[in-house]
Amino acid sequence: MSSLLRAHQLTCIREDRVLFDELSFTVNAGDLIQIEGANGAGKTSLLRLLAGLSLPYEGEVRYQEQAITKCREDFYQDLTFIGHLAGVKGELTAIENLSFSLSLQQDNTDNIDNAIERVSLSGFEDSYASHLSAGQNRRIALARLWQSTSKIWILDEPFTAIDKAGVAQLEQLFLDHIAHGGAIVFTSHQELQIANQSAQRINLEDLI
Amino acid sequence: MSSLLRAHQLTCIREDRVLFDELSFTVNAGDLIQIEGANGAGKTSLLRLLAGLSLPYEGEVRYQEQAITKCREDFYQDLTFIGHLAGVKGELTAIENLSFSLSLQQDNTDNIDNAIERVSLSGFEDSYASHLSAGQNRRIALARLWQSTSKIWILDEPFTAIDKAGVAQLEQLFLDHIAHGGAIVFTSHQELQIANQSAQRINLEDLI
Amino acid sequence: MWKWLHPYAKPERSYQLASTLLPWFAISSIVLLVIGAVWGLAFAPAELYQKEYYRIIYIHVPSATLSMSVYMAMATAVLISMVWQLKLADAAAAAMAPIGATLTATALITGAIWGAPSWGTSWVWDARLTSYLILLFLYLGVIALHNAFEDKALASRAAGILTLVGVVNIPIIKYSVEWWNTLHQTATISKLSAPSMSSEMLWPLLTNILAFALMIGALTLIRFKNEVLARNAMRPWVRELAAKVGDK
Amino acid sequence: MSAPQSLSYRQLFWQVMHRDLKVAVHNKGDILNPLIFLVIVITLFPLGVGPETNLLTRIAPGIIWVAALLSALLSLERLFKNDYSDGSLEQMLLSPQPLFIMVLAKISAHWLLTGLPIILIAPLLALMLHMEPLAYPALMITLALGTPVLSLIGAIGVALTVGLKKGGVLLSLLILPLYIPVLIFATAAIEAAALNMPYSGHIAIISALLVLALTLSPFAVSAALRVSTN
Amino acid sequence: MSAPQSLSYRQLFWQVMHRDLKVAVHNKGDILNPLIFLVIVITLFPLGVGPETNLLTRIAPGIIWVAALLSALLSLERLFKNDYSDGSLEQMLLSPQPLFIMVLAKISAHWLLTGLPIILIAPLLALMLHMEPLAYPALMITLALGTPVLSLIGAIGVALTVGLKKGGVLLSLLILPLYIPVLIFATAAIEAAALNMPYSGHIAIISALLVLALTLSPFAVSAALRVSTN
Amino acid sequence: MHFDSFSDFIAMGGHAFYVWWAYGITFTLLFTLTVVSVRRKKSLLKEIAKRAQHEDKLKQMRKDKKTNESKT
Ligand code: HEM
Ligand SMILES: Nc1ncnc2c1ncn2[C@@H]1O[C@H](COP(=O)(O)OP(=O)(O)OP(=O)(O)O)[C@@H](O)[C@H]1O
Ligand SMILES: Nc1ncnc2c1ncn2[C@@H]1O[C@H](COP(=O)(O)OP(=O)(O)OP(=O)(O)O)[C@@H](O)[C@H]1O
Ligand SMILES: [Mg+2]
Ligand SMILES: [Mg+2]
Repeated sequence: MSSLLRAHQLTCIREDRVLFDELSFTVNAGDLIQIEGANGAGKTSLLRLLAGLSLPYEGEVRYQEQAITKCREDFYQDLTFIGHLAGVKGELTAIENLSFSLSLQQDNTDNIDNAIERVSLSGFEDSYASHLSAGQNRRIALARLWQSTSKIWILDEPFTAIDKAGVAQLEQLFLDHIAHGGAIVFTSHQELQIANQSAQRINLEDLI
Repeated sequence: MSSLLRAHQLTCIREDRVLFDELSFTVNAGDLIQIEGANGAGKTSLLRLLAGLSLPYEGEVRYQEQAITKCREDFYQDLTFIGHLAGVKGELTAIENLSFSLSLQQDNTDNIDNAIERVSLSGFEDSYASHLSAGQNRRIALARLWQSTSKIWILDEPFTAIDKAGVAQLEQLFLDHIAHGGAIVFTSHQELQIANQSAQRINLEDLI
Repeated sequence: MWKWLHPYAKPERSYQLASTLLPWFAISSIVLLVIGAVWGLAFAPAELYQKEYYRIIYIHVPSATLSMSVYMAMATAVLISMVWQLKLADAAAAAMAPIGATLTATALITGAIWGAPSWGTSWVWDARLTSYLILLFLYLGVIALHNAFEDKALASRAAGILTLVGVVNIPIIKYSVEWWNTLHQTATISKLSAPSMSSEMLWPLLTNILAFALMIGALTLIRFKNEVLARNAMRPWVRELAAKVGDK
Repeated sequence: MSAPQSLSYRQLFWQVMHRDLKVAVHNKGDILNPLIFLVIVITLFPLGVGPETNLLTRIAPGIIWVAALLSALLSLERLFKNDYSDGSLEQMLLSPQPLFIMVLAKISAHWLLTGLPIILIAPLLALMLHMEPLAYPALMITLALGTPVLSLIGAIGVALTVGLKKGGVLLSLLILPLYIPVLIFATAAIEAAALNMPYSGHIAIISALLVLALTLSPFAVSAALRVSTN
Repeated sequence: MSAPQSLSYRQLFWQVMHRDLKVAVHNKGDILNPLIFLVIVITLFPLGVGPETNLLTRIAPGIIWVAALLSALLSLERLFKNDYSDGSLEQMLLSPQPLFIMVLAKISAHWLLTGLPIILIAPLLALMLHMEPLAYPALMITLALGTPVLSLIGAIGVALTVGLKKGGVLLSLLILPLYIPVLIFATAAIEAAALNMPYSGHIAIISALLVLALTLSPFAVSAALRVSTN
Repeated sequence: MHFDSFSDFIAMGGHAFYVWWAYGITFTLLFTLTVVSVRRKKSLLKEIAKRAQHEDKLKQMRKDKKTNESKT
């Protein structure tokens, strides 16, 4: 079986500081990969490289053995990325935000109510996002994952601002996703259950 | 001994939803109070009320038995508040950011290098904040705490984006602060060591 | 002042007071409006220099004069709310802004229509007209600010600051006629408002001014009640009222 | 080669545009404010240059067009800035859907919210400035053809500056020079019309500019966005 | 009653102003851009109105002042917006130091970055528009007294709208009406000067406006900031 | 009565256009404002009722959730 996503000798340099050098790894179906490292180690930089949002100093990222710059459309069909910024518009309601981002991603837009319920936002569907708390905003962004049809998930600190019950639910979702042949690359500074059980770890500090 | 800060029958209503009703509690020197509650329970709203950044629907907050609206200057002399937003300017260097916020707060501006070292930003003093990572930005804001001369600290999710080593250091700082007669009111969704040992908890969901 | 106001400072009481006052204002203003309109349109004599179109005066002058009074009333309400922390004064100020804006627009439009036959142009950039246009902008600014904030209490405080800053403009509007070389307007005004204005014309004009004032009162009461409801949506008495409507 | 598309291009276009309009409607002011800005600017000029009718008649086309230009400029900043700072621009860049269609939809929404109202209120402004009645049709036609060009060209500048903190004034530096041809031909057309001379040549040039902008701008904007979010 | 102050008011003022200037220097463009905007707007007018010298001489004072006004307006948005969205405004509100001094310092920095350059470049612009040479001193004096008023009054509008998403255009609705008196008296003074008539009366009124704005605005702005960050 | 006949009155000495437009617009504007203000009360109360129900629903849901949790 060919790999889903492959980092090929990635080098990232920011402000003359080498964050990682010739980093290579493979993401296969069923993988749960946690990128580790202290603050400023380069986790966010790596994830943005993987998603094609920025270009590496050297090396390339490959989707199904093809450079992602060459097959943007196919790759993005199969990718869900959630970064430090939630991408939630304060002027739209929770449900409007969700259905717009789903249709951008060509994900499943049926049964949105279910996703809303999963992230415990029932009762807030029609509240404007600017009227919701930090964690509730984050939940609107995460609700996408429940409807996602893409295999590769790249998530930068998905658990920020989420309460304990929410974290547990998300962890369960992660397990389901990899069990169904998906792959997840994520970062987190929190102690997680799943990380201990099933995650591979890539520690950026060990690399240089 | 009189209390440092007292919440007197605070009622908070947002969008016609009562978040808490006639909530009263006292913050004394040496207290470490964790506000708990799920996403959207009203933690941030409560902390902003306590800091005088917004006004309660009913009730009042008292500093040394005086309404804070009547003694703003004295109260703010004795308060350090760090919210969801870090208050760090991307166009200034780490050290410029820190020294400005310290002088605003009339805190100790000697020995700033020490504070920078405490938050592991040595080597990044002269980097512009916009060139630092999410966690490093947050650390610039937190560095203030090491120089703070104020008794009351109000911190909204101070551990967001901070790595594990950083969290441990902060916890130690909290213990030192309350041991020296300070008081801390904070929120966090993470499992903490100190919370189990020495914190009082106020759970917003049990209140209604 | 404070003691006299206080009993009505409770939202529910003042809501009821407004409800009892409203019919008196409404009925008297409707009666006077009808009388004033018929008197002005059909019975007042013709004017010497201008033809029948001078009859526009009976709506132009009341709306023009009163629109500025409404602004001052609004500013007073804001001041009361700031000095005595009286939230109801905020509701009153919020209620008045759209009324003032409508009157200003009315005066502008009727003036423009009047100008067409009497000056041969409906708009000139002279002192009074321009500064009056500024008044409309000020009103629109206050209304926009009221609408921009979700929280009514905050909206009132923000709009209140703007209202007070805008008061500086009122004397400028009043006296700009003298500061700035004006064209047609002053001549026309002095012609009509000089003592030479016959009492047969003056009385219907005064009637109309009174009628407009009463109408403004009635409208303010209606809108004031709405504002009180919106600002006290949490109170049980409002909830009861709402439940009645919800059932229907 | 690409996977089956669940959304046709047209649907995508409508969806993005609809969203932007919805955001604008929620910020109620967004719809009225460009208009009000225009009215205020138009009011400032007679105050600044004096109220003489002849003078105003002379400069009316220029003033209206410069004001339209500035109004477009002011409102343009919003076009991508908010999307950038809340992260939804990132999400659009990561969508498998073609970016230039989304960009075109956003620009169309911007024009509906700023260009169209200008056209609708233009006769009133012209009246206030005592513009020559003969020139009204020319004013309307040039505005109808020219304001979309303003939105389309402006979007390129906004896309280039969206990642920078500077925004506003750098933007004007980038795009005002590009606006100049539109301004020149539009006012020339109106002045010709006021003298009862033919002006179809000018109109043809503006139309050409519109077609050019319509075909090139969405691609330029897409490329610029990928660069400035890097 | 208050605790011993480690910073005198003057130090606080300098520190806040220094910070704002440093931020502007880092965004290099911030210093040049208002100027360039002004130059471009001034260039647009001859293009829109036509190049006749007499006509330009007539409308020059009005155009320069309207452009100065719009340039102030455009740059004003920055005044508190960035501080608001990165949370440093919150920190200022929570400082034991008097807010109105910080506000005054920020407004002064804004004026140094936008008002002062306008004054310095004004003679050049006047030359470009063939302004009457007699009127130059009046132009300079009115700009020197008037531009601080623009910054001071504008700050009130910005402070009121800083918490709102709408920003830009609502701002213009709020403060342009308040700018009109400055515009009227300034251009009237310049026109009087061009006719070699006395204009000290107008200057006196502008000075009065300046004093009024200087005393009231910092407090109005402080109050507005507390409201809009609520 | 100043006018000789009703049609004279309507004609307003040849200036009917101006007079009737002015009166017409004025009273239309004022009437609209009145209607909008009066109607606002009803829609406001409806809104408040809706929100009250919404709040009850939320409370109910939270209660349900709690009882569920305590069961498990
Ligand atoms: C758009 C056009 C016009 C505007 C904005 C306008 C505005 C005003 C204002 C604001 C006032 C009230 C002044 C005060 O209370 O101090 C007023 C009064 C008056 N206007 Fe007009 N006006 C306009 C056109 C006209 C025309 C065309 C006429 C008649 C030829 C006219 C005749 C009068 C008269 C007679 C008064 C009462 C004067 C007095 O007692 O002070 N107006 N107008
Ligand atoms: N600006 C606002 N306008 C109206 N309602 C708001 C606003 N901000 C928050 N709310 C409401 O107040 C509730 C509490 O918000 P708050 O931010 O205090 O929650 P929180 O406990 O801090 O949550 P989190 O853990 O997600 O940070 C939210 O559920 C939301 O409905
Ligand atoms: N925009 C930028 N320009 C220049 N350098 C940058 C920029 N952003 C980040 N860096 C540098 O890259 C390093 C890694 O940043 P990155 O955001 O990838 O860290 P991270 O591992 O995600 O940290 P955190 O845990 O704090 O989120 C930082 O130390 C910083 O020096
Ligand atoms: Mg990161
Ligand atoms: Mg919170």
